[in-house]
Amino acid sequence: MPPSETFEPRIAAFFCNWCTYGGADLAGVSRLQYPPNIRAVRIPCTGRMNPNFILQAFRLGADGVWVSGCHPGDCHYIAGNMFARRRFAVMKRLLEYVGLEPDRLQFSWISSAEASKFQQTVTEVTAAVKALGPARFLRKDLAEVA
Amino acid sequence: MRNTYIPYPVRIKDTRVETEDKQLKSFWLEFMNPADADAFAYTPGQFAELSVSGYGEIPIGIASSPTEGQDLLFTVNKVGVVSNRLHNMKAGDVMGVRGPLGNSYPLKASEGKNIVIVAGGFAVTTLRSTMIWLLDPANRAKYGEITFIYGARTPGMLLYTDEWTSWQQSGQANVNVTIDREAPGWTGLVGFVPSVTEQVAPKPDNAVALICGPPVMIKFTQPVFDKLGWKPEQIVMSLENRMKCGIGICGRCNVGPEYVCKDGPVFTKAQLDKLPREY
Amino acid sequence: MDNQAIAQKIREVAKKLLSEGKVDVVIGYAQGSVPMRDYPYFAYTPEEAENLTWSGFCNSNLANFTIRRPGRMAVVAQGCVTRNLVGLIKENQLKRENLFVIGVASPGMLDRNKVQAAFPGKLITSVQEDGADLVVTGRGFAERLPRKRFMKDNCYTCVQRNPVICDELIGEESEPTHGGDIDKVAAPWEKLAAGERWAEFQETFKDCIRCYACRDACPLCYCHVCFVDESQPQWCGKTQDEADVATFHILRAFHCAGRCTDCGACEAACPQGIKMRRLTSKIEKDIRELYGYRPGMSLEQEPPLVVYRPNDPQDFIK
Amino acid sequence: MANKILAKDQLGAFVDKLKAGREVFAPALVGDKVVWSPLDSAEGLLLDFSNTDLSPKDFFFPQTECMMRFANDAKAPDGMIMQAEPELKTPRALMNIRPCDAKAMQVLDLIFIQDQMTNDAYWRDKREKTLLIGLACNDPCPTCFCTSVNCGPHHEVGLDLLLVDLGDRFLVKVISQRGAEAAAGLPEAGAAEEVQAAELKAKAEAMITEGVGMDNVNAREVMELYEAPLWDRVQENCLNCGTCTFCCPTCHCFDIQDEVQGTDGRRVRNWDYCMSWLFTMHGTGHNPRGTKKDRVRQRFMHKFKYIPMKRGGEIGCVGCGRCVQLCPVNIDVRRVVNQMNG
Repeated sequence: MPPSETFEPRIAAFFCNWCTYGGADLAGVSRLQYPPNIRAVRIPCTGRMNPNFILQAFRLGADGVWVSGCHPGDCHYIAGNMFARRRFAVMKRLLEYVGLEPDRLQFSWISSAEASKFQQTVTEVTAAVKALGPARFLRKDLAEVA
Repeated sequence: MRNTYIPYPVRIKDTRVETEDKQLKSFWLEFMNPADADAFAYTPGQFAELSVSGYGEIPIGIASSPTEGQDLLFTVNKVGVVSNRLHNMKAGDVMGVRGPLGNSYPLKASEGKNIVIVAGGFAVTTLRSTMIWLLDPANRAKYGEITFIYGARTPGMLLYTDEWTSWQQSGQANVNVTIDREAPGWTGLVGFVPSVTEQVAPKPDNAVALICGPPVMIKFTQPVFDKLGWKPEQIVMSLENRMKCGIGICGRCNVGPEYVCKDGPVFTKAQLDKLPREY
Repeated sequence: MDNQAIAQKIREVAKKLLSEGKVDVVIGYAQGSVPMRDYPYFAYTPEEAENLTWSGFCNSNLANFTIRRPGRMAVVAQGCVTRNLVGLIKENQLKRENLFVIGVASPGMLDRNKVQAAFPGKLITSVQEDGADLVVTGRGFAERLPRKRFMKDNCYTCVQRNPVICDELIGEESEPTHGGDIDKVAAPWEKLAAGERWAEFQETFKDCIRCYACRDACPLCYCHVCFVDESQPQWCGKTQDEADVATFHILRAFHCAGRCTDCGACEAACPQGIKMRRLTSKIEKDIRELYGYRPGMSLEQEPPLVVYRPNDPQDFIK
Repeated sequence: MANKILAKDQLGAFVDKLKAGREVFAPALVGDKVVWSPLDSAEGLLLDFSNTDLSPKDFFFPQTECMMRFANDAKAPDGMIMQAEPELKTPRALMNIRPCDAKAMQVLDLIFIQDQMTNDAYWRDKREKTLLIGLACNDPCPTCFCTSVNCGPHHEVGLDLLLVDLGDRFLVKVISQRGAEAAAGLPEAGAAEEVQAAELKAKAEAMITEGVGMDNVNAREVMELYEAPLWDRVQENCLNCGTCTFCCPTCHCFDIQDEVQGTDGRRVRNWDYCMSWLFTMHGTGHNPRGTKKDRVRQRFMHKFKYIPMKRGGEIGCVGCGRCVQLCPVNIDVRRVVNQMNG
C-alpha cells in the first residue's frame, strides 16, 4: 500500500462553541459517520482564534489544522468571525508563502444545524491532509536536532 | 569529573498539601541510587535545583536537615511551569535533584552564640532545616538561647505546625509564631513579623540573627534590628533570585559581583550594604 | 539641500524648540563612532542640540523611542518614520499633542551592508555622501561610487518619502517616490514552487542568532510581553533550530500585518544582514491587495485588521 | 620552547598534518562575510581579514546545546531520567583565531571552570579537545582596543601556537606543549625573524590609538559606579536587543530549557542575554533588574567591574570591537567605560 493509505493524519480542529461545535454534536447524535482524525478544541468564537494556536498545533505535531465557525452574520458576538476572516486570509497566505501546503490549513463556516456539512467537511479535510502525508512544517524532531 | 548539570534521579516518597490555599505542597524525595545520597552532603541554608523532565528546573531551599536522614524535604510554592507540574505529581513519580547548591547559614561560626531566627511565609523552609539541626542532641549544647520568630498571613498558611509546636513544648527554644490579623480559634500572637520582633526584642550581645522572608518583611525587619543595637555583621539574610545553572555561571542571579546561587544565598547585612539592591 | 545644510537646519529648529520650552527633548541623530552608523540621540538642551546630525546612515526608526514616553518631544522623521508615528497615534501609544515632527524628505537611506559587500573583507574607515556619489575610503583604497547603488532596498520602492504629518519641514518636499515598483519586488518567493519556498525561507533566515534586534528596533513591537517571552504556554522555543527561528519570524511578521510601513529598520538593525523584508513584504502586499490599505498614510483611515466588510474575500473558506 | 618557521609554501603540509585525526576550522569568506568554516585545505585559508563577525565561542559554548536527553515516558526503563549527551568525538583545531578571541576563551575558562561544583563539563570537554592556532594581527582595526584590556594584537594567552605573518613565511610562536607537538618538524626560527616579528608587534600595538581607561573603574567601589549618573544617558538609545552579547566573545550567560516531542525529551541550553527583561524575572512577578537602565548597566558593570573583582583583575572584555561595529544604535563600549573611568 502507498504510504498515503496507511497514514492516519492528526488534525487539530478548532470549533466555535456556538456553531460548529454544535454541528459536531448533531452529527454525533444523528449517527453520521466521519473519520476519527480530528482532535476538537472548543473556542468561544473564531474571533478568539489566535494565530499562535495554528503554529503551535503544527509545532506539536499536527498534520493539519482546521478552524470552523459561524457563517457571516451569525456570530454570537455580532462580528467576531468577520474580524477573524481578515486575519485568517492574511495568515493563510503568509503560511503558504513560506511553504505550507494549502490543504494543511483549512477554514469553514458550519452552523449547529449543518450536521451533514460537518460530516462532509471532516471527510474532505481528512482526505486532503491524508493525501499530503505527515507534516514537517515547524515540527521539531528532537532525535534529529543536535 | 562529574557533570554537575545532571540531576540525581529521585523518587517522590510522600507529598503533603501544606496550606489552606493549596499553593504550598511538600515533597519528601528519596534518592534512587544510594551513592547519590552520600554525594549529596548538605548543611542548613543550602538549596537544590528540582528537576522535572520536560518542564525544567527550579531552585528550592532544602527544608529537611541532614540530621533527619537521607531523604530530602522541599516545600514548593505553585507559581510557574515547573512548580505547577510538580504539584500534580504524586508519590512514586520520578524526578531529579541537583545540588546541594550555594552556601549555608554560618552555624559553625555561630557556635557558643545565641541564635535568633526570623522567618516569614514559606521562606521558613531553610530555617526549618536550621531549627531541626540546632535542636538535634548532637548540636543543641553548642549554642546559647534559640529564639524562633515566624509569621504567616493566617493560621492556615503556617507551615510545619506540628514541628514548631513541639519545639515550643520541649522548651529548647523560645518560639514566637504570629499571624497578620486576628482569626477565629487563634490564640497565639497577632501582628506582622517586624512588630513581633520588636516585642520579643532579642538582645544583640553574643548573638546572630538568621532572616529569611519576602522582600517586604526583610525591608521592615532590618530597621528593628538596627534599633535594637544589632550590627550589620550579626544579621544574616538569605536571598533568592531567578536562577538557571545554580553553579555561578549562567549570569542571571548576580547581585553586583556576587552570585546568589554560588556566593549566596546567605549573605550578611554588612555584605549586602555594599551591593546594589538587585534582589 | 545637502546633508550639512539639513543638519544645520535641524539643529536650528531643535535649539529653538528647546530654548522656547516647547518640547522637553529633541530625538534626532548624532554622528556614530564608526562609519555608517549614526545613532539616535536625545538632546535636552540647546547646547546638546549642537550634536544633532543628518546623513543617509540615520537608519534607526526614531518613532521607536516615542512609545509611551512621557513629556513633549520633537522627532526628526522621514516619510516612513512619520507613517509609524501616525500608526502609534492611532494605536494610542503616542499623543499627537505631545509630538512635534521635524520632517525631512527622505533622500533614500543607505545600507551599510551593501557598502561593505562592495569591499568584501576590507576595512572601511570612512564613507562620505557627495551629491549623487558615495566616497568610500578604507585601508589602501578610496573609491567614488554612485550613491543610488547603496540605497536600502525598501527605499527604492518607497511611496512616501515626504512626511505624512509634519510641524516643521526641513528643506523642500521631494518626489514622492524613488521610482521603484513595489509589486515587482514584493513577496519574491511567490513565483517559486510550493516545495521550494520553505527552503528559500530557511536559507534567508539561517544566520539568525535570535538577538531580537529586528523586534527591538521595530516601532511596531511595543508589547509589554512579546509572544517569544511567554512561558505559559510557550509559543516559541528558544533554540537555533529552524522550527523555532521560523516560528519567531512568521509570528513577528504576522503581528505587523497592516501596520508595517516597510521602513527597513529591522534589516538595518540585524547584525547578520538578514533580509526580513522578503517575508514582511508579502503581508504588506496582501493587505494592499485584499483590503486596499497602506499603513500610516492617514490619521483617519482605520487599520485593516480592526475593521471588516461584509463582502471581504472568503474564497478560502469552505 | 623554541619558535619555529612555517614557509607559506609549506602551509599545505602543515594543514594536512593538522587534519590527521582532527576537524580543522578557519575564518573564510562566505558571500561577503568572514565566517568560521570547515577548512578543507591550505588553499582555502584566508590571511587577509580583520575578524569574523561572530566570535568563535560557539565552538565551545554553542548557541544551542543539548545537555542531556531523556525518554519522555514514565513507564519506559529509565524513563524521565536525564542522560548526559556524549562528549565531542573528534578533536578540533581552530586555525587563524585572533589573539583577542583566544584570550577571551581563557577568561571564560575562569568562569566555566572554578571548582568541583562549578565545572562546566560541556565547556571543559571542548576546550580540552581543541587546539588553538592564532594569527597575529598586523593591521588592527580602528575599533580594536585590545591593548587597553589585558590583551594585544600579538597576545599569546589562550593559544597553543601563534602565527606571525612575515610575508613569505610565518614565525610560529610555540606557546604550549600541545602546540609544540603540532609544530614539531618545522625549522627553528632565526634571530632576524624574531626581530621582524617583534617589530610587527610593536607596529601593530602602536596602531591602536583608542582605548579604555580602567584605573578609576578599579579603584571605585561598586556602589559608586552603580549610582553614577552616566547610566541615564548611556541607556537612552539602547534597544535592549542581544546583538552586543551574542557577538561578544566573553558574554556567556545562558538559559536552560526542556523540550519534548512525543517520547523524546531533552534539556538544552541557549545563549541568553542580560538585556532581556525576562532574564531576571521572578516567578512571582518581581524583577530585580526591571528597567532598561538596570539591564544596560549590568552588562558594563559585569564586564568591567564584577568580573575583575572576582577573577583576579581579568576583564570581561578583550577589546575585539565587535559590539562597537554591530550595535544597531552605536553604543560604543569604549565611550561607556571611559565615562565610568572619568
